[in-house]
Amino acid sequence: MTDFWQMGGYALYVWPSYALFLAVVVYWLVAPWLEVKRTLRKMKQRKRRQHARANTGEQHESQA
Amino acid sequence: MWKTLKRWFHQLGSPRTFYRFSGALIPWLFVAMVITLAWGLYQSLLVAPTDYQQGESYRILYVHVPSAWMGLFIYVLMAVSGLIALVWRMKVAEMVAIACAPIGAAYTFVTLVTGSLWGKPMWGTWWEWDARLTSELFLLFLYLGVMGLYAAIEDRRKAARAAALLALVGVVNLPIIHYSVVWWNTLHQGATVKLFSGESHMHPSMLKALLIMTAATKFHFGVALLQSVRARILQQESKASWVQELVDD
Amino acid sequence: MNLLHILWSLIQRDLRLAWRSRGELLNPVFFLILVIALFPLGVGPEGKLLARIASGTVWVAALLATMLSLDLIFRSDVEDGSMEQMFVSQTPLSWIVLGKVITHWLVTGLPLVLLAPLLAILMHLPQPGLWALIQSLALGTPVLSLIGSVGVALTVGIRKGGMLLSLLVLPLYVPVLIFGTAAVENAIAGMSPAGPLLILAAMLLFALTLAPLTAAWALKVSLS
Amino acid sequence: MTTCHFRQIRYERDDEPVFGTLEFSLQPGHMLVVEGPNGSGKTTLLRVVAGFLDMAEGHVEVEGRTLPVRDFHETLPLAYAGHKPGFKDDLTVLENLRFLVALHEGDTRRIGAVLQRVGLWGWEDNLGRALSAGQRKRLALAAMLLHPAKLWLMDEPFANLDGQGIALVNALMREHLQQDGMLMTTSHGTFPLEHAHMDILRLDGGKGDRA
Repeated sequence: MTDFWQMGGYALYVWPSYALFLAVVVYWLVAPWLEVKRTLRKMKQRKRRQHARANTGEQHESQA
Repeated sequence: MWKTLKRWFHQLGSPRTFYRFSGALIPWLFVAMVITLAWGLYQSLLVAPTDYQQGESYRILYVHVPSAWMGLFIYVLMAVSGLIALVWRMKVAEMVAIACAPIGAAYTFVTLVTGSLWGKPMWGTWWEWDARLTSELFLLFLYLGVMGLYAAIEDRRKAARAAALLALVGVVNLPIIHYSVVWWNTLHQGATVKLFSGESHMHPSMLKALLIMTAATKFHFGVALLQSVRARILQQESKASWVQELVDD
Repeated sequence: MNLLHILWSLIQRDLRLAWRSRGELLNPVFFLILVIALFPLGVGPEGKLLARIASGTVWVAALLATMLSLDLIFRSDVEDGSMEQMFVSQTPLSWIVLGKVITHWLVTGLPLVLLAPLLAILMHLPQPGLWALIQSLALGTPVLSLIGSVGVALTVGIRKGGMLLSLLVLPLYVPVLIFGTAAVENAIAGMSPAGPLLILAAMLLFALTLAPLTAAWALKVSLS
Repeated sequence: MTTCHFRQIRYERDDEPVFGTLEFSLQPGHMLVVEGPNGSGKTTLLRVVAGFLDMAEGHVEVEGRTLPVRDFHETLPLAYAGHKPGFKDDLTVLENLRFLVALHEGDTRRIGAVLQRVGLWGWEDNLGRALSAGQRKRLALAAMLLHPAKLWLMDEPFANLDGQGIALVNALMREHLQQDGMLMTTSHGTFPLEHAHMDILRLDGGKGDRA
């Protein structure tokens, strides 16, 4: 099994290549997904703040 | 047939339909990607035989070549959706074009690094002005140009249209740059050793591994692109009523 | 709708304007000589080595000189509202862009071509290469102006667009550089430079037809 | 030249509507004044009609044809006098006018008469930069007169002008209207002169303004 890890002596080249490839793949799966969740969460917060402001009767407050 | 395609095309143009449609598609693409990626890695690392010339280091090909194809494929897709955005003034097409750029740049960057890692044992240097690596480098510059232009203009819609136009100019120049570099390369050093062993005479199981990995990158791009566009739709359509409803439930 | 008359009056106007601020007019030329002069300092004065890199150096310097002066094409007209008058006129915008590119070439490209003999001397360029250098620059510099006009049209609306412009434009200059230097190398090696020169001519026609239209479109997008 | 009806004109910058959906029309011999506080989009609306902003939405009916508002400027010769001067500081008055006449295919023989009309006679050889603010406005007016335009778009036509200048602008407007020309101007102050056929389009910086 060990010679699999050695990659015929080229381990120093093959593994970093695969690592970089997988890192990019994973990043581009996670980052956009988080972006969507973060945007939704931010909008929820803004909505909740607007409701809170509306309920406390501060009518003159301009819509943020 | 043409009528339904046209209707479908315009329907997809509306951010709301695109958001729902992509939402349904992403899970399937994700599953397909996981399967093909696992299978591809298994094939390329374990099943595919050792290359009689380069030994094990040729296995880098299974990440290098698919990434190179993706870098090119995404640029062309970016230019096409840019053209749609410019001609039909479709907001979604603008977002698709702009979302393509960073993903394409990432794949091109992977191609460059894996190319240099693959070339090191063979050429003894980290960078060789080999025709394909050089044109990959300029492809990366074209991507950086589009992303830089988009970031430099304040108004989102105007920035997207300017970047889309630059992508069009880029895609027209892409083959010109590529073949000039290839021609220039043969002029200066004569044909360097063929870095990428041609797909045609590859051992069948090598070719299979390569194709599976390519499929995996296509599925991955699908998920990444659709998700990025969904994020942009939410940000840019935050005022729209359907987005507010989305936020409520 | 006498387009040629409009084109000529535009070029005449821009040339007069350029003459009025001729102080900056010579900047590209000084820049070019300065860049060329740096190479012997960096690489060493031996003629043999300089000759080897002569064509490449002259061409890269010409590329940079053209690019640095691209801002002249639209910047001042956009800032004082003249571009608005040109938008509103019935003259097709691509025709106006063509006029401006011609002026830009006359003001910066042509001097580079006329300067080639001096640069060849500075870089110890072998004698057979000189005529090919002049021909390649004569064909290549207009292409640089044409492609550059698209890039500068895209960045004219941006305040600090300078660096970005080079990122957009230099990759597109690669083919011109490759075939420009190739023509000179062929001539030096005793072969006929016709091949690369014809390709440069083809690029010129390609850019002549497409660049004004694209730059006009880009202006509409970036100034809206 | 028939009336041009503008329908559902909208313009967004950074996804913020600059003005709501507008409905207005330009009639030969009539003048449309766009009024409203600063930042209500008066200049933007003028630039939309001039065709500078090709992201504008809405359409216009001209001579029975309906076309997107961004293509309106191709249907008729129009002149635009905005905040920016529109001529070069390094060229003399004459050189500037000679170029603008060539650009708009006007008639160079009329330059002398027009210079007299706007009160710049004798200033032909001065550089643009040497002119006062009022004179620069008059040079812009001269360019406008030399332009064979059916529709005049004037942004704050009375800015930087003295009493005499204002009278001149009104006279020129009246002549233009009498020759069945169309005119659209913006102004936030009270309008110095009541023209016979004048419609007001109020932009209150809010949503959905009516003509």
